[in-house]
Amino acid sequence: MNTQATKKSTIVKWLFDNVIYVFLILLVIGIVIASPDFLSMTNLINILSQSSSRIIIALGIAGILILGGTDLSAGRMVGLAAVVSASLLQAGDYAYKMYPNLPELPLFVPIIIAMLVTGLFGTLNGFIVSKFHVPPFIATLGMMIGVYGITSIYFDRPPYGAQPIGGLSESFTTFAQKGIKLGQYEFPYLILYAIAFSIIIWVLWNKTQLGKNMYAIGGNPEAAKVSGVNVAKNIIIIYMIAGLLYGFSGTLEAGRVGSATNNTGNMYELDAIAACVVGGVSLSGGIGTVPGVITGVLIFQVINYGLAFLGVSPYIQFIVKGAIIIVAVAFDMRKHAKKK
Amino acid sequence: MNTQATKKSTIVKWLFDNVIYVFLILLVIGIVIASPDFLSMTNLINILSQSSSRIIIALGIAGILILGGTDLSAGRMVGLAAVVSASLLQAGDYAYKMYPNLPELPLFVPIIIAMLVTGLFGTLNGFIVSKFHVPPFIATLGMMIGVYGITSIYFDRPPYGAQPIGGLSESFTTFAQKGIKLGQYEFPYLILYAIAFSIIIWVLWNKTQLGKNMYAIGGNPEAAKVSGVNVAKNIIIIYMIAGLLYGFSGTLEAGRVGSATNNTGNMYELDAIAACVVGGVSLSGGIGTVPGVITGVLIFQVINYGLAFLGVSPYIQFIVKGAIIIVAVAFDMRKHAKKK
Amino acid sequence: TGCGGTEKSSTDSGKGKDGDLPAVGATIYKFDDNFMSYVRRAMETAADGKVNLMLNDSQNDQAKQVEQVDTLIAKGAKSLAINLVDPKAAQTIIDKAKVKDIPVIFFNKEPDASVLKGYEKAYYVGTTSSESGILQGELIAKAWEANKDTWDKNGDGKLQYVLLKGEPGHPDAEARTKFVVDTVKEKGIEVDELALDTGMWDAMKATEKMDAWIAKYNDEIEFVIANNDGMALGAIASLEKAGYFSGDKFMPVVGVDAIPEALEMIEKGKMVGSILNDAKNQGAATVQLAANAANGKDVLEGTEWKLDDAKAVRVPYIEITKDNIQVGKDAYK
Amino acid sequence: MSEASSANLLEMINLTKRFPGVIALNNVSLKVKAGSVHALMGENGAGKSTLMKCLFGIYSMDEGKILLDGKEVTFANSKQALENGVSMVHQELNQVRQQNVMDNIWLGRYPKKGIFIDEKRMYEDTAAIFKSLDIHIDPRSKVGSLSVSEMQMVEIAKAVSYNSKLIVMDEPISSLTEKEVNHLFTIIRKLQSDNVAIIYISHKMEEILKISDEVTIMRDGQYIATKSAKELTTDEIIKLMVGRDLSQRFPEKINKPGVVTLKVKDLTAETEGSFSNINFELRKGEILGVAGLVGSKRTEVMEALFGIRGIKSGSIELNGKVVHNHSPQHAIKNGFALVTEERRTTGIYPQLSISFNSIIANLPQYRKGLFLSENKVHDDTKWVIDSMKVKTPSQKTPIGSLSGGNQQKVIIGRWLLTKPEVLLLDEPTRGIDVGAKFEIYQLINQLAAEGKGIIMISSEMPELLGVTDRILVMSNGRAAGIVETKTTTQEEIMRLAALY
Ligand SMILES: Nc1ncnc2c1ncn2[C@@H]1O[C@H](COP(=O)(O)OP(=O)(O)OP(=O)(O)O)[C@@H](O)[C@H]1O
Ligand SMILES: Nc1ncnc2c1ncn2[C@@H]1O[C@H](COP(=O)(O)OP(=O)(O)OP(=O)(O)O)[C@@H](O)[C@H]1O
Ligand SMILES: OC[C@H]1O[C@@H](O)[C@H](O)[C@@H](O)[C@H]1O
Ligand SMILES: [Mg+2]
Ligand SMILES: [Mg+2]
Repeated sequence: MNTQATKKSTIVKWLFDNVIYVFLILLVIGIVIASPDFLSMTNLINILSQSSSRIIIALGIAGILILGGTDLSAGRMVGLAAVVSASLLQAGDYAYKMYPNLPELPLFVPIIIAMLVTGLFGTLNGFIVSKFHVPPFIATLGMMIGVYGITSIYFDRPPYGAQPIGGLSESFTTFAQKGIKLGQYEFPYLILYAIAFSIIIWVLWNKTQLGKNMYAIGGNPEAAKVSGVNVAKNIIIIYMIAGLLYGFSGTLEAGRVGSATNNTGNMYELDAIAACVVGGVSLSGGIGTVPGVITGVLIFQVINYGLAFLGVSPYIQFIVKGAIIIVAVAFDMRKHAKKK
Repeated sequence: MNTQATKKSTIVKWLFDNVIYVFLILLVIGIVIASPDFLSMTNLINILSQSSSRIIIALGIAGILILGGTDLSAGRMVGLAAVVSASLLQAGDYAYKMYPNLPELPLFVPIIIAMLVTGLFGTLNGFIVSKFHVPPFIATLGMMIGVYGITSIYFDRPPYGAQPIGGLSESFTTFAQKGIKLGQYEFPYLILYAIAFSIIIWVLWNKTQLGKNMYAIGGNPEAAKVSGVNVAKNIIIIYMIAGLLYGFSGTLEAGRVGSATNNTGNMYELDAIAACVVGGVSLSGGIGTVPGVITGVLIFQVINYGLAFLGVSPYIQFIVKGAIIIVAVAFDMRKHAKKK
Repeated sequence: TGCGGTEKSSTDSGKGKDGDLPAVGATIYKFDDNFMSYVRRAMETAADGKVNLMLNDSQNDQAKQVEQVDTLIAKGAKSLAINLVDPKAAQTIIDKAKVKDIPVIFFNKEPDASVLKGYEKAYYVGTTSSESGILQGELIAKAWEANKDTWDKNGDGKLQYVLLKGEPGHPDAEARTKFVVDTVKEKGIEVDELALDTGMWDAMKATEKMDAWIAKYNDEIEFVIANNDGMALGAIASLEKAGYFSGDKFMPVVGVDAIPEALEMIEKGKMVGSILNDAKNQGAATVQLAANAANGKDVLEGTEWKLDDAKAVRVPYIEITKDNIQVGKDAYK
Repeated sequence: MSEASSANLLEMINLTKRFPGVIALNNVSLKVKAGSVHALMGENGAGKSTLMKCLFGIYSMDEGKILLDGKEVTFANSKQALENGVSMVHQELNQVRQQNVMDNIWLGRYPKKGIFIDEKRMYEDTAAIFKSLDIHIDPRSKVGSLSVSEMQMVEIAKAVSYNSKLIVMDEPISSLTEKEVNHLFTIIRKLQSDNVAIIYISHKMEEILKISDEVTIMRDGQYIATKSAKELTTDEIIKLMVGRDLSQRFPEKINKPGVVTLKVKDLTAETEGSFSNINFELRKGEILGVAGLVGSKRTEVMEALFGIRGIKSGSIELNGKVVHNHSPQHAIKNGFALVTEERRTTGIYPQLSISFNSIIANLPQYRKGLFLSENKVHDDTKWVIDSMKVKTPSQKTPIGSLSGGNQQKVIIGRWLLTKPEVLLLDEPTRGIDVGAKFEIYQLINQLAAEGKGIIMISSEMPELLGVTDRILVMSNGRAAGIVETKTTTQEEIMRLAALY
């Protein structure tokens, strides 16, 4: 009897510790009950591929949140990267090219350039936060507004002015829209990119000095400082990495949509931060895991996709979505709130 | 010599402690240098009246920030209040009334109803945060999404569907657009409302038990509990007050433009939070003053108005605005950062 | 009655009673866009009992819309009615539809003609962005010529205007801003731009910009041009505050969309005119074409619409002034 | 010993450090010999921690110079200090609670294998250090789950692990019990034999005299004297610290226990593995001590009495009536007050003023209609500052900028303002200097004399013996016995503490 009781309590404890994964499963079960045909390979692939670029952004933001920071500029950086990469890789025969004389570059060039640009702004964020002690909320809010201005200026130029940048070269759209054929299904490359970045970030957070320092700075910056950690340097690097991730994600967005405007990415940071928090990242820093972040994004995406799939009317969708987010986290909080 | 030196250092210290007020003055001086005719009574009145409803929102959010919370739902609540109050006070002869048979109510009725509605949602925010321990970011994000859904459903209805609710009764527009004639100038009522609310909130924060409790909870929630503060109750009340303020502000917004849509107020919270932070409210709670909040809002409004007045091109406005925000706070931070 | 509307729209787009009708997947680029909400209503009305219209709110995010299209296809939509967020993303939508051989009716935001040509089952219903600018320009020119004596306050023969632009980069905002001024100039009127700033389609922002301009230019402003009625209304609120529209203080204001609120203003003489974006017909035509496509019929079957060379059904913009105000009102009947 | 080793390892010469409104250090000098234990003593706020922070690169000094091994150094940050053979145990625990023990120990200098962290080596090295120091803590456990004393041992182990020439220990034993203190002294002796110098800051006289070779005394930010420990007595140190004679360590007892006020019956905690079946009585005017080893759940009993922790069974009676303290609010209303053990986490509001910190538990008393009476707030704050002898420039000063001891005094003052029937004190004199301690004892006495019941947890045996009337000894969550202070001995208490 005793061992049974402990077994039971171990399971309960496990459930509590992993509420958020359990919640994701319950959510899927709920939708399947409402509409059994939700359970299909197509839907799974759709949800995963829709989550991919969001996961990459969320991983960038998550590192900053773990540091105890935040990043409101993420969405606008995605937009900047989308516009820059799209402008550099329009099909040769497209009529409204931003650079009519630019030859068709190899795919990696615009990706790298976009990543460098946003990596630079990310670094700037980190610099302002760590060197001038501007609270991250304000530093990145300023950046969000400023980057939008910069993107708009780049975007709204001769010869064609403020036109969405379309006509992307085939290499670009293939990169973001195609996939590997597996039987009757096409497994999108997008998912592979998300997996690759997840692994890289996981290793970074868990196996490297940078990762440990990140957790330490977020957990107790004073402790990190007196232990000889170069706090400023580490903060800058984490913001820089986030910038690079936004850059890659921005090119994915351009490729996925087949065009880019200065409005691309607007407000993505809000979804990303929310997904991180739902996935167990603490806004006060020091806590967060890669699987948690991924799960957070998936929960959001299952909600979005599921509600649309069920055909819930858009206004009602908002109400249901708001409620689910709160409920998910309320459940998750029970593990902490268990009265001492 | 010695007393001179101390005098100087006292002034320097004063300047450091009040950087943000100094910054506001420098900002104005800067704009006046660029365009001397900026210095006019009309501009002053314009800026103050544009700041008024924002000050009321910011005071609501500031209380929550001082608690150590946040409120992303503020803007959507403003929208809800705007839509509700506008729908209840359309001119009798307006052709597209939402309630064609509703008689023209006395002004205070729609205001009170709007405030009650948002006060209720504010209370709900506080309840979710304090009783279910959902992080304020998530609780109010869920609320932001949900309230938007509710506003949209209320707004987008027969007989006329999703059209701006206009044709407000004269009592309504007078309330928000008119003012007291003082010589050749009209001193808008709006400013009086902002002053009245500032005084009320100042008294609340500084002279009442609720105010002390608010600072205590934000300063150290654990200690507050041990000090016998009913943490949950106080959190709920502060969120409720914020809701009431949003409600009033929402009616002002409707009255100020003479119409309301479900999109009214969108993203106001971001500006309000930013203004609070610029005005010295700490996002980690426990710190903030009413004059600081007002100054924060004024800084934003002077930037917005000033750049438009100078005729800076819109894209450049974004860049300049982003930069000014960062610089303002970087200066303010120097008082803390002066290496110990 | 409040709930009535809600339930209706949810069953319209859900499975409910329309479950057996052919499914048309539709996206609106942004539900809370004033103008598009009229189009949406018109679509709902037109769809009633004919097709199962699955409506989605793309929330002004093209990536979200692309995802919604995936969902709609997964749900078995027989045709798609797409109000693009970003007109250049049409190819991506077509690529997805093509795989399943699903017809696509784009509406309100026009894809490049070459893209439409690339997929035989793709069509467009809507206006031309530039047209609204041109019509607005013509309206301004006409009104100016008729009232030059009083409106040209400084008597220099030139039209000094301020312009409230929509969201920078928005195709409508860009086109209207460019074509309205070009048209006025083409009509031989000299102009001076005193100020141009973005009000982001938003009445409140427009009010605040206008506050600053009135303070700065005061009587120098001779015309207020707004990219949409929302901002025009915002400008009017600011002007009223500054004493305009009472006594003999007047300012000509024009907008685009001809929303009911603006029609009121035109009637009251506070607005010179607006350009009607014909929501009713855009919505109806879109659904008619989409329904035909879903039923495997010729898209125009049983309709009065015609396709032009670009496979587009054109619903014209209409200039609205006090003289033809009834045309505007009828659009909301 | 050779000449070189008796030479000064560290010389801090004429250091001055100013904070807004305060001169924390005024021309202070300190010379520390290699391989010696050098105690640094002074009242709360004398500037001990500040001096050490200047050395360790946390603060930059305004004037003066620092010689290490005869070479002038100024460390711009802690990293440089660590790299130059100086490490430090900080007064305020500086750990990352979300991370595990070994992550904390190697923070700033993780062992690596290529670009990756060598977790295995980290574990082994930690285990080895712990073994050599005889510390029994799993290197993989989360710091947040350790007890305060365990955290302090980890901090000490970390400082030792740098293999520094000089280790600064700023109140390393404030949370340690007798046994652990002896353990620490063994460690210090061992370090000393490796020619490591130790700067040791503490308020505990007996220990200072036992462990140190030399003692430097500071007062009010100024250097007073450096003497060999052999030449010093407790009384002399006190005299140098306070600037006057302090003939006794404990005030004359003036309280007379009367009728029973608090009756605790069979109290058992809600959480399993905490305390169970606690029975005791407290009289009006009595000071009841609570002794026990770390982890004996003394704190949890107090928290339960005060409504912070749930109870499963048992009852609390006050003056013959059963009271239910479901929350601190109820407890305060019922006449209880609690000075908690962890000042930083549950005591102070660091950014807020002394005034705020003084009155916060007593707000209902200041209400005048809807508002709070400014005058009464001001008077009460003044009372706290004066009666507790809080060293502060003004009522408006944020409490966070006071020295630890002064913060503690404000907290005690806060609870005295609530005029409690029963005052619960959990390690009330931790980190407090002798002078202030005396004042606090006096206050406790006085309160008892006024008829209040007082319960005081303490890990300092002399204090318990010097101040209380009876002592409840706890062992492993149970009450092992109650002894009369007058007749008991240290040995008896130790025996009871180890009973279960
Ligand atoms: N960061 C700071 N800002 C302002 N004043 C400070 C700061 N740190 C210390 N002080 C002031 O400097 C003085 C010395 O403080 P310090 O902490 O060095 O004392 P201490 O001797 O270590 O006392 P304790 O025994 O209580 O730890 C005090 O008056 C304190 O208020
Ligand atoms: N459930 C728990 N999880 C983690 N740590 C705990 C738990 N319960 C107790 N502790 C830690 O163990 C320590 C000892 O418990 P407790 O406070 O009851 O003993 P104590 O004898 O009062 O110790 P002290 O003398 O330090 O006050 C506490 O400081 C606490 O941090
Ligand atoms: O994108 C939003 C804008 O869309 C335009 O078509 C419309 O005319 C504007 O009023 C505004 O709603
Ligand atoms: Mg003219
Ligand atoms: Mg100290």
